[in-house]
Amino acid sequence: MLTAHWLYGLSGCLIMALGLRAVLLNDSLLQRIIALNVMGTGVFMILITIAYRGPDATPDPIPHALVLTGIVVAVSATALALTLIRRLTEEQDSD
Amino acid sequence: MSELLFVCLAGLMLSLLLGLIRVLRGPEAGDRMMAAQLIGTTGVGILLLLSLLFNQPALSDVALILALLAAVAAAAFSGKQRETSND
Amino acid sequence: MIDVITLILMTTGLIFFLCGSIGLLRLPDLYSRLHALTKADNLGLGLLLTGIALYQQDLLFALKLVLIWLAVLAASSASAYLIAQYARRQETGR
Amino acid sequence: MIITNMLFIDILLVMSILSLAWATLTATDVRRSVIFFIAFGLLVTLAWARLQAPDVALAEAAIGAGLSGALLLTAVQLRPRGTLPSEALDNEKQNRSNRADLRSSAAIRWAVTLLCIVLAYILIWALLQALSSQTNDNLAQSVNANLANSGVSNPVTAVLLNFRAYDTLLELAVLLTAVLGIFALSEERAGYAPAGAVFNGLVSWLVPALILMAGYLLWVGAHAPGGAFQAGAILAAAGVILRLAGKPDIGLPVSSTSYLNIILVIGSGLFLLVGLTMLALGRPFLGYPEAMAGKLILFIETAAMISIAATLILAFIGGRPHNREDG
Repeated sequence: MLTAHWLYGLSGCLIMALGLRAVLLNDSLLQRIIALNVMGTGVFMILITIAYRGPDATPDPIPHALVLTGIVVAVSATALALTLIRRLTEEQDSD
Repeated sequence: MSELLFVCLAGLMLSLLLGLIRVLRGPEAGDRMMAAQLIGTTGVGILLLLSLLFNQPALSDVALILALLAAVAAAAFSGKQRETSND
Repeated sequence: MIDVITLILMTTGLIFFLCGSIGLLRLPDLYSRLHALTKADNLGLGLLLTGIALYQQDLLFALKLVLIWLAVLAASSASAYLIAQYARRQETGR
Repeated sequence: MIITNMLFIDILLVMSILSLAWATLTATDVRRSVIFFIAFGLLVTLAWARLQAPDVALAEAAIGAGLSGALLLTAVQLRPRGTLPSEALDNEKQNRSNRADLRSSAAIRWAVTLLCIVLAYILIWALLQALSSQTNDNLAQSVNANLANSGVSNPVTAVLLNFRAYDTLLELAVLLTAVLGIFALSEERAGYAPAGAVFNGLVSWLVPALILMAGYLLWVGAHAPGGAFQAGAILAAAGVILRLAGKPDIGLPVSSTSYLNIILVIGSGLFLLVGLTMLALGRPFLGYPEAMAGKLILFIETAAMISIAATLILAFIGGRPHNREDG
């Protein structure tokens, strides 16, 4: 194990756990969506750390491919969630 | 010579950290946005140094993208939305 | 000789960067901070990139660096303007 | 030498990332939280670059700096006519009245916190297991062994478009589903007021530059970091910029529903068509012949890039675009 594994891997785990806590406990829907994105980044960090093989070795491409598509899917899911919130607000306003 | 690159890298990280303090402290939203801009510019420098150190030319593409998109966040931040949604 | 020039360019660039960041922290209000930031950092990046170009000595790479610098210049002046405009709008309440 | 020097930089980077994550999650104001998240995205891009993941760094730079920041900022945008923050405050009020009693109960908060601590421990344990056993290298080795037959020399593109093309096809379907969901929910959000001279001047050369950059990334993706996802994200950023500048034209055929639909499905559609053609030729689904693989991948990626870009622009707009005959 390399030092980079420790540093980035542990912070990935920490970010993921903190993110989940904020997703569950935050009052504002918008902030929960942001927290969900932070949490996702924590997961991505864990995956990229697992793929890392040191400064001179080629990293494992499979986690990279996973994270790459994950980023794009996360942003479209975020957009969908934001649209849901907007619709919810409109419905509540018209009540 | 690669020591020089490391010194520059460390210096840029320091500069980034100072910008980070302003992002966290504010006080105005504009201050935070501006400091995020600084993080972007410093990030461009850091990416180019990393590209030389790791011999990864692709990182200069990442730097180019950051440079091209640097104004998008500021534009979204300061842009005024139209009054009505269905005109 | 080129090594010395590279060294000078990179360290000067670094100093400009740090000056910009210190200005961002120390100056009293948003407009002066904006002023410090956009000038020092763009010049710092320009010097740093020139240093990197001399270090690498590859023409295509150097062209890419020029492109990056121009993009950063344009983006940061535009965003400084936009942020200042936003701050002004907040102040005047419009 | 490299290791000890890098350690200092790693520590600074990780500390900044963690403090920004903390600030994002605990900010009392939604708008502040969004700005923290944008800065967080920039730092994470540097982390991907440092961990030798240039493909991911490209995507994160394109999406983090271009799209998700603009998306979230627009969602918390102040309405022009006054001080009412559109969605944010309303929702906060609603939420507080509906669920605050449950959420603010100390017992619940402690239980959730405890749950997250346990989760963090399990994650760390799993991570240590994964890192200490080298068995997971088998997959990476088989990617390297078969790379020469894949038609491309960038291993990430080979995984995405050849070895695990299935997954990528389904991911395109997920994107399509997301945009259909958005269409089902809402019409497009209010546009932006026309930009002033400064921003317009920037837009007039930035948009062509971004289109060039997207083409470059698509092409280079075969042998170096890049590919359809990054190129699509860059194209989408060009659309977002046009939208932010208040242009009526955002690079999509908004006046024609059928053209728009074709653009949205062309990526997954062509992908599926290629897969089925392979089946008809007696090969496995999406099992390209070696000689054709490179060309087929470029073909699929071009279509995928167009669909990804259209999806992301429409996701930013937040609904089916209005029919603009005047624009």
